[in-house]
Amino acid sequence: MKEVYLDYAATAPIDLDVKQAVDEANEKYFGNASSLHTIGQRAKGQMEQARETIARYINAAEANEVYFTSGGTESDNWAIKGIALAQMEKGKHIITSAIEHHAVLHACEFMEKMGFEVTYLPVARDGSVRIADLKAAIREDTILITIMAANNEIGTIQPIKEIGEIARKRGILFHTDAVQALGSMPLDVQAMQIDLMSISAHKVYGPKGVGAMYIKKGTEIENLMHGGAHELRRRAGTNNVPGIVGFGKAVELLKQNEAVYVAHYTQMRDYLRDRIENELDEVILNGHQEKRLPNNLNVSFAYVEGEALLLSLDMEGICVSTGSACSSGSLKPSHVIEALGLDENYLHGTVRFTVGRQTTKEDIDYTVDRLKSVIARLRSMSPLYKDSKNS
Amino acid sequence: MKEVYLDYAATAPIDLDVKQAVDEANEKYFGNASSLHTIGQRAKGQMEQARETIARYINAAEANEVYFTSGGTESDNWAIKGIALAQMEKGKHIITSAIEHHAVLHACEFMEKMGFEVTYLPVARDGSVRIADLKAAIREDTILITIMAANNEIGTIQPIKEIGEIARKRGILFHTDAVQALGSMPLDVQAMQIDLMSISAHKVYGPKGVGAMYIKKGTEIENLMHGGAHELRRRAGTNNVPGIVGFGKAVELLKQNEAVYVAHYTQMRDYLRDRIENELDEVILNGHQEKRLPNNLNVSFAYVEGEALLLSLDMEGICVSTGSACSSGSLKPSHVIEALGLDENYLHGTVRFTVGRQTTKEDIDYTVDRLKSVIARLRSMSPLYKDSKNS
Amino acid sequence: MDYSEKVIQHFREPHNVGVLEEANAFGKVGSPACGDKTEMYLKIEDGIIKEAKFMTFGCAAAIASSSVATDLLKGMTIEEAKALKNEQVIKELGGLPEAKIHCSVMVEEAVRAALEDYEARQK
Amino acid sequence: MDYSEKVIQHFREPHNVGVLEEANAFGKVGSPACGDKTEMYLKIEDGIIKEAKFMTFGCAAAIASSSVATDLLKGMTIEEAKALKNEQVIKELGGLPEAKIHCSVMVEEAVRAALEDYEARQK
Ligand SMILES: Cc1ncc(COP(=O)(O)O)c(C=O)c1O
Ligand SMILES: Cc1ncc(COP(=O)(O)O)c(C=O)c1O
Repeated sequence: MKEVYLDYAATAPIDLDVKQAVDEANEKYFGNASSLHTIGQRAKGQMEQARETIARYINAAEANEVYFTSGGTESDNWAIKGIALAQMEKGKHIITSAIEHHAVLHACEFMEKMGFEVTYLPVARDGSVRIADLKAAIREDTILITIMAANNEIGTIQPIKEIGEIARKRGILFHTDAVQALGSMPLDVQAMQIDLMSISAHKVYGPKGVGAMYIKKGTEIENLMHGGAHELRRRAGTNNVPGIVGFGKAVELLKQNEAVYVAHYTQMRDYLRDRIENELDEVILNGHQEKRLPNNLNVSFAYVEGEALLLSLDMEGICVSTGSACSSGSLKPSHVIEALGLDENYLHGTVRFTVGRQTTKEDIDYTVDRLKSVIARLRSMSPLYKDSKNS
Repeated sequence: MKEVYLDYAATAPIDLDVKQAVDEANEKYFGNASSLHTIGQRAKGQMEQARETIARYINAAEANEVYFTSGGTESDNWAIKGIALAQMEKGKHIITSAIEHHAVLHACEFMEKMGFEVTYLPVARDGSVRIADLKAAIREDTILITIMAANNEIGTIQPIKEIGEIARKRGILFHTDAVQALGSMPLDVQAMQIDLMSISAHKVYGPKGVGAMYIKKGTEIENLMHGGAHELRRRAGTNNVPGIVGFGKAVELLKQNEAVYVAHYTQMRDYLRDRIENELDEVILNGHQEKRLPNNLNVSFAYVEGEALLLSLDMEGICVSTGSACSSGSLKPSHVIEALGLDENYLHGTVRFTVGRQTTKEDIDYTVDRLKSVIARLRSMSPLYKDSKNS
Repeated sequence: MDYSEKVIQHFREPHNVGVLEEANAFGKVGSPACGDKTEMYLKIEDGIIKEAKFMTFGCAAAIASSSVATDLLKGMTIEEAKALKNEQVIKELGGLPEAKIHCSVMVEEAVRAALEDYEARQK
Repeated sequence: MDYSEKVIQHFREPHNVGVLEEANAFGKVGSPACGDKTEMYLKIEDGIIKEAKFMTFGCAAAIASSSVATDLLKGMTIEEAKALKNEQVIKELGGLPEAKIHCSVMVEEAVRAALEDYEARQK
């Protein structure tokens, strides 16, 4: 059966050049980067090159501002817990948004249990954080603002440059979860006045199990991983050098080809959007329609349930996600969809399509064709649809 | 130049069969194991097979008692912080040993900052924890005993079965750091009455950046990684499925060939030990001479400094470590060596040789030959050696 | 989702979908806000369920449960139908994931609502 | 270790190793317990250092620093030798890692101890 993967935001397959770099590292640079001998130092050299590549790509002032982690979740946890614990003398208030990834939200909730206070900013119907809300939420004891660069479900890009400016002016640290943004929009930690930024390799066709955090020089932060003296004593654990090398390669590819990738994502996504808008009725496009990730299309289909839709598409070989890929398995709409204030008939029928480098126009055509019959079938058994037609 | 790697305890190169399994997973099982669609569920299936393999190997009662992490350091941090936070109503006292890995020690020190009390048990000259010391240290408010299965520097195996029995009897949770023990000695979490156990793939010829923790069913533990609902809601973060599959394969190889591996390690290690003992004078073998890891030889050479020795051997293509591979770069003897109470002339001249699957008799012969001239050269410029000969 | 083959089959090709115009028993449970809603249509003659149909908005488990329940209902006496429990639906489906048990409960409730409707009409 | 080529060279083949029997200035610093110890032997004639040798127990940086320092000392006046600072040794070595600066300090101190020994002998 034909297989169409439209869930690139959940995870992307490893790029072949990246895979080759990982393979080479496994063979030639298998040493422990903390070892003083040649085999260790060779591994370290490769790791430092990857650090340099990533630092330049995000315009860090120094390579040593990039710390490798095991992924976006670890980076988010580290940023929030590490800053909270290191800065608690100054205050115990954190500002975030209602539509952050669970890695941010649940880390914030954990800090609430530890005696911190957290403000969860609401969002506009298009998913944007309002600057006025942010300004109003800032208090004397606010130590951290953590707002994602772009949302993983609905694709909305937040005004992080403005947020960074406000935070810096008020002497508050600013963390942004850029896990979904990386590779799809420009990220410049200096211009955007970002103090901490989370990224993850597997979302940019790199290996799984590797991420990084940018930490502006001079930022005091408690460790999340205590142990050996790795990563300038800030993140313990034997370095995953092959993974790190792969992450470096993935970012190098972004540096070289990002415009091409983004143009392709946009073209595919827009084609999918246009066909859905033209050929299906009673659909809503979620998220901001201009300030959004180029690869993301989030659609609510009235009168049908998302998981049924997902499984029906899956039976046709089409892989998408509903709600959040990370919190699926629960019946409730995701916290992101809930925050948008959708009409109840649309609330549970949300599907996220995310296109990628391998997506073709044929994939989209196939998807829309099947989507139409799947929606028709599910609506034909939906009492909500029937009632809407009768009234 | 000839290269002889004798630092397998720092990290091992990935096994070729493991690499193939990882490659296959990258190709066929790249999906996000949390995704509901077929590509996600396929990845999940592979992950669950790996979990099953590992669970059986350590004799867990259920596969779901094995949780995947990013490595030994994360597992250790999780065990200590997670248990401390979840069990603090019962008490705030933790018992560990003076020669644990830094991942355990520094996590314990962090918990001290958070208001917990930690007892660091001393060790005998052979590196063993004394059961009497442990018993004497147990208090009403002791909630956790964390003692490593085998030491990474000196190879000494701890009496974990006895410790597990004592802990269970007293209603105290028992965590063991088995990162070095895995693949070199039998581990049976039920027979040893272990509640939590840390392991790491890269020490057993698996991929880097993957580890696991065994958590006995019903054990209350706070999360270290908050976020998505992965790993039964206990460890957030997109699963590193290819890495996990590789870990599973590495453990499968252990299951099949462990006896062969161990016999080879022992033979190589004993041959190295015998030649050093016979052909070099003023050397001390550290650690317990019977209850020790089969692949580890830790030697102190009088009158010479370990780093100079390491670099000199490295110039001959021989890779070893001094002190702890993870804390190298500092001049002080490692905390492990310090805890042994060595004579000062030996204190700084410690080298750890760890043999592996690729080690040959020729490697050992080459190593001993070079070692002899390196030691002679360094001693010839050492004022300590001169004084010892003059007195 | 860890759905059984049977659930997938019934989800893929559910039996008895639709509005039963000649129904003399009708029950509905759930709401769009909850994320699932079922309507149950029964035609009862001489104390026997002759025909059963459903309309369901919900996940695969909800649809499959409705399909299986309507199959089971056909030919049952009112007393038997009253005694229909969600466990029987689950068994017939070859099991349901923990998180989906409530879908079978919804269907059980819809059947009960339809039978109550029938009894109310008889008075 | 991020050692410079020069450090590695001097470590591999250090200059001026050994005990200088005819030394008239001797200094020693460090101890086995500290992990490094240096002995400095100088032969001074007419206020000029004619010969310099060392014995060092320590890491590569300590040995290389000793080697370079003894090279530098040869031909120096006592005043020049007194003014010899570890920074000069580091510069000559093409740099030292942060954590290894203290090794060059130890060598500076050993030189100073030797010069003090020389002056004490002159009294
Ligand atoms: C916005 C966002 N933040 C954080 C994460 C977590 O990253 P990872 O799965 O690499 O831990 C994800 C992806 O799952 C994400 O989309
Ligand atoms: C005994 C022991 N515990 C923990 C660790 C940490 O494991 P990892 O490097 O995989 O984080 C190591 C290895 O470095 C070890 O030898």
